[in-house]
Amino acid sequence: MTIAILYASTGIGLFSLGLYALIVLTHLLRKLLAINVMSCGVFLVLAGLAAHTPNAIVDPIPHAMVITGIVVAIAATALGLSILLRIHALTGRVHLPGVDEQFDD
Amino acid sequence: MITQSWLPLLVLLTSLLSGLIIFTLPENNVRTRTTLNLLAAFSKIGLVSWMIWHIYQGQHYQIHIQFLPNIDFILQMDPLAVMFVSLSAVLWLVTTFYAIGYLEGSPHRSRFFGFFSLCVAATSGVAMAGNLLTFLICYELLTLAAYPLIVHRGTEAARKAGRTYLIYTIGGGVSLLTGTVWLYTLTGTLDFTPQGFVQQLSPALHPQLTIIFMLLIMGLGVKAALVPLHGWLPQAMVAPAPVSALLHAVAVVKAGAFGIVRVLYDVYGIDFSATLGVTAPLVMLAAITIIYGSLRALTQDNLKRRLAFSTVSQVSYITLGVALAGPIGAIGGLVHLVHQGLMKITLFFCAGNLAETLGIHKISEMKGVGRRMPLTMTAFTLAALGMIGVPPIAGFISKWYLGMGALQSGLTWVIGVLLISTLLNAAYFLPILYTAWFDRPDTEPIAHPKTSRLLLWPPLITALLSLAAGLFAALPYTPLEWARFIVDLEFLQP
Amino acid sequence: MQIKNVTRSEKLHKLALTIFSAILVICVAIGLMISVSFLPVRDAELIEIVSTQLPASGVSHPVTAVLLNFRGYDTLLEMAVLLLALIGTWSLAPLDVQADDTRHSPGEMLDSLTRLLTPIIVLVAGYLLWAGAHAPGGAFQAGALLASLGVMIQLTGWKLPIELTGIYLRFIHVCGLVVFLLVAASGWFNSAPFFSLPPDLAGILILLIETFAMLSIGLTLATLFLLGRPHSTP
Amino acid sequence: MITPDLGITLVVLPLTGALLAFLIRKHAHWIGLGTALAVSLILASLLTDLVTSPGDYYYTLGGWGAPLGIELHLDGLSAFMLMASVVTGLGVSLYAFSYFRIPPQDNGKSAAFWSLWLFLWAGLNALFLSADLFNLYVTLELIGLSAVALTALAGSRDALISAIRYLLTSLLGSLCYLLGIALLYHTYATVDLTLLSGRITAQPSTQAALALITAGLLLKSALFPLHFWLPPAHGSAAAPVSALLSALVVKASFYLLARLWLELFHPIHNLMPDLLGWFGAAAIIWGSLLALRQIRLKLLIAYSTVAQLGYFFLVFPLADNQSDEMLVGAWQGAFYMLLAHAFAKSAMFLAAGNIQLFSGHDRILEFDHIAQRLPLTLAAFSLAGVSIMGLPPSGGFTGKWLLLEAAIAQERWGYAIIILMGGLLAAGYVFKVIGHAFTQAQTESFISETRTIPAMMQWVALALALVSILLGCYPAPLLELLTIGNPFNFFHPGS
Repeated sequence: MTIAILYASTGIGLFSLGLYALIVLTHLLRKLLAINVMSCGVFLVLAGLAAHTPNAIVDPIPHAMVITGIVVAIAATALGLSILLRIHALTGRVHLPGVDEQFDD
Repeated sequence: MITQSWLPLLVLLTSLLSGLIIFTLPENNVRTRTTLNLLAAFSKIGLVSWMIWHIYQGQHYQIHIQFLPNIDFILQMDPLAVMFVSLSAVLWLVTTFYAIGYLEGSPHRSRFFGFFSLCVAATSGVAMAGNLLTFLICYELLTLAAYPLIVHRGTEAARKAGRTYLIYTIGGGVSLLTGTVWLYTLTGTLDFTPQGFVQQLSPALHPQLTIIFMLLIMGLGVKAALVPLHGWLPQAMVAPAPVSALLHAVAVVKAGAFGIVRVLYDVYGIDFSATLGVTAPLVMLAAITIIYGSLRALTQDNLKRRLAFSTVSQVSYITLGVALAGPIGAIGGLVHLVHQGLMKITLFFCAGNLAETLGIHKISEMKGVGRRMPLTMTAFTLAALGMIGVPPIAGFISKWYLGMGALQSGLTWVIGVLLISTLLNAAYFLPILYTAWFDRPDTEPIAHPKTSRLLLWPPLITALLSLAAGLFAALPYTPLEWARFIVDLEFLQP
Repeated sequence: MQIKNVTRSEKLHKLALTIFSAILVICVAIGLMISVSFLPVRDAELIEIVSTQLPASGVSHPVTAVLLNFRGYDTLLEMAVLLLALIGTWSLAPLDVQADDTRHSPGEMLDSLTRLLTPIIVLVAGYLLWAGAHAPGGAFQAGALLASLGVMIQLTGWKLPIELTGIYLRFIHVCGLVVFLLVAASGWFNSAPFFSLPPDLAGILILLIETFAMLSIGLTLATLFLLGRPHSTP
Repeated sequence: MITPDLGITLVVLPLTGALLAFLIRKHAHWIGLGTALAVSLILASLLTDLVTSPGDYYYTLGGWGAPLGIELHLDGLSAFMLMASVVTGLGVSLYAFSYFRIPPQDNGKSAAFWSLWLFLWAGLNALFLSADLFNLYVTLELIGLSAVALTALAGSRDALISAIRYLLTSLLGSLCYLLGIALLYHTYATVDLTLLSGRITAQPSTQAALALITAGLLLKSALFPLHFWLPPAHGSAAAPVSALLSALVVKASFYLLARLWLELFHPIHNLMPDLLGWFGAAAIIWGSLLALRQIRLKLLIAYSTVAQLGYFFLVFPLADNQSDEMLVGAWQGAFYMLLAHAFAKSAMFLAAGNIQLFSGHDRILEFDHIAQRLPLTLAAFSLAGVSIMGLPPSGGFTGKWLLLEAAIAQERWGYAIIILMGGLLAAGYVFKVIGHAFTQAQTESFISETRTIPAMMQWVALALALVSILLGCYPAPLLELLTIGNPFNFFHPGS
């Protein structure tokens, strides 16, 4: 197993952990964090495998993709956090209600 | 000679466009609306007469518009179409007059007349459809356009009737759609052809064709009120009288019956249907419907309900006639398309007049109305006698040909059905006539009732027309002549 | 009794969810691991194309070349995403409706640290921006650094005067995108496709884009942080 | 090669508009309207160009060309989707122009709406044009985040909660997609669709990528049983936003899935088409049943979207067939249905918005006295309903016909029955609403606080509904447009 594959496997591990946390945890902040862990995993796969080439020349394109991805992830997280704060301000809760209870007043 | 011509489309547009314009008119703009309605109705009659004259000269009008890959939108004026179009054009004019009088001062008239015109447009489309897809489109348009008319009164009963109507007709539409698509995947064409276009398919496909036939008849039978698909029709009588007239005589029910004729003649071809063995069950079904409808009509006290069940029974004469698979029966069935329309519209107009003028809805309340509304009841009497089949009124001609057709096809039991049905017709119409003319009213009339002329003339005219159609049946340009013309095309061509 | 039932069923439900998702996630993980470990070593064709085309890109660092020239369109859209997030947060609680600050006074430490770090950070950001042309660095890194400076300044309690928060501030927010779009559209004037940078000018143009992009990114990130601060319930 | 330049303009223009709307907040609505008109003009000339010289156009951004740079790809299918996006977008823009100036909406919201919507529009157009997998990821994010922000714009508790659920779902979907792209890139060293389609082989990593990408996109396009996030979001957003979400946003990810399917995954799939078909069938039934049960109009419409989305997915099994003509027919049917649905559904949501604004609520049972006073809105809803039910003449019917034809010709009776049943159920929920409009009882006694609705808002809804009907009157040219450049032919025989 090369180093690149090891990185990628770690990335997949992070992705899976994040996925598990996203499904199981109910606190919205934790869910957002789980998404971030997942995206870190994906970036690790992208960037880690950049050296999975003959003679281990590093491919610059995945790096550029990762930078783009990071900015997108930041934007999404910021948007999520501000919605979360707004929900907290309105309802005092930070958990996602079930789909059914949503429209009860 | 086939001419690519815009005329069929124009016939469709006269009522379609006027309907669309009417929607936009404000409620109290009576004059514009009336003018527009009558203008459209007259121009439609004008166009149709123009075309009839040319078709006698051997002209054939047709318009193709590309629709789907490989299927066109086709409108054409073949003799069968002419028959139905002219019926609907004439009756539309009459009903328009009647409706203007009937709805005077009631709310939502723009909506009413708009959908009314749309219904007629859809009916013309059904009549002139040159292939099954065009037919299907117009047929479904008719389903939709009739719904607002049925629920027009907005009462709980009306909404319930509307719901029942939708459940039946949309279900029927699905069945028709399935049959059509299926047929298309087998044949690759849907164009109506005299003597049908499916007979060249390999015999291995015949079971499939039988199923498709059943699907198509199920879809059409809903509108034609074949038992057991008739349930919506008696309920729909809650609609205003002009709507009932339209439903029963011009548009909806007739579209179903007409569709059955089309499927038998121009899709399957009558000979092939007979070989396929689908006509015999259809005759059975029609016979059952005829008897059942009459029996149910016997027990109804509500006048419009009795008329509705009478329609269930009478429309099946058309199906019966064409399903007999012989030329004479076919003439009877086809001519009944027109005759039943004329007579039934008269009856509904009269029922509407009774309700409007005297507030009478039930037969038990009709004692002595003959003296109070002599003209209305004269028209009613003529039409009712026609329905029974008393010569020389139009209904007699239809029944005569049907009976002869049954003999020709060797189905003597059909004669029995016709006889029983005639007896039943007499059994439910004659008491009405007796009550109206000879019973003494329970209470003395307080004031002399007046029926507006707009309500009075339409039933008189249609009653006279049905008398004329019977009296002068042998002359050219009568419905009977047209029916012969059509049947000649179907049966005598090589 | 009933309450007990409810809680028990809830617990069961939760347990079932946990087990189900654990199984799902484990399956996903194993499947992905397998597919990754069978990954063949791919050919270096694209890497070679990058290095042959690098001189024409105007910069000598391949990542910057990819980001701002070869795949500049991605970067343009991604900056739009960032701005979009800002607009989204503003629509929830606009800057001028922000609850008034009852902020704790900054600690002495933070205060003096900020004073000390501000010039250094600005300097480093400038260096990163310039270095991006030939070494790791560039607008994003520099912008992130500036944003951290902004965060630090905000933490000390300093606030931008309100009259500066209107159109001027917004102009800095968008200037990166505007310059980017203008440069990209300049391709049309040379009757070349969108995003074509003439090789001789590409270096300068990229630096121009990056400078404004850095300002926009830094400010946007800092503003996002500002809005992320908890505010009192309305 | 002028046409593709016009293509990129369709992205650049809304982007510029969004920036301007952000800068000049006071006049954001004028900027938005101007942009919408300009975009429509450009689309018109693009379509004219494409029809006069049909073909398969590629546009190399920056002149680098694949695999180094990004390429745009314009063929009949993408033009068709652009048309859906632009026509709906124009309608919604006209509507929103009035909607966001009605008193309870403040100017800040209006400005935010316009910027966000123009960003969304840019993202949609970019997605329909892109031929680069990673670029598609960025456009997906642009679409997803602006859609979330637009949902949250309504500001209510429900809207915010559905927005964050939407955000999490959308991000999960994009991350799955991105991981799939990462695997594909590291296997084939390119993210260009055309190049990839030539290189793709059945390998473990490709299969994994296929699964990831499909799962991500299914999540984003809310295919049953992954639809849980859609109804609350579409039901609680502001009317023009709901219209956009239902009409365009979910379709974008469906389009992407279809495109990837056509270009990449068709040779390597195994069980996937039938799986998608089954889910689609379940979506039709489940969505329709739930729509029947709703008591609030907007939720009813939202569940109807869940059901209608199911139809599009039936195309995967129905087009999984060797006969060329049948396959093209099925795809044409699905996309035609999609177009009609875009118009009809946006018309429905806009009509629902009018009703809600007029009366302050959208409870279906209390419609009697509302509907009759908004005849245009009612007409819009009914006409759109005709298309949703798939009754002729309407775009929905044409699409249904083609799908049904494909199903029956291949003797896939199950799918045929589902298609027909979906129509029946749709009739059920559409008439559940329309039925109330004809009641004549107590119009006077019930007049509660109502607000006048600007004529523009009523006419726009009606116009969109009419377009969805007119689509069914003359479908031939549009069906032909779809096949320009042979998008449904997997193996790209001789260009």
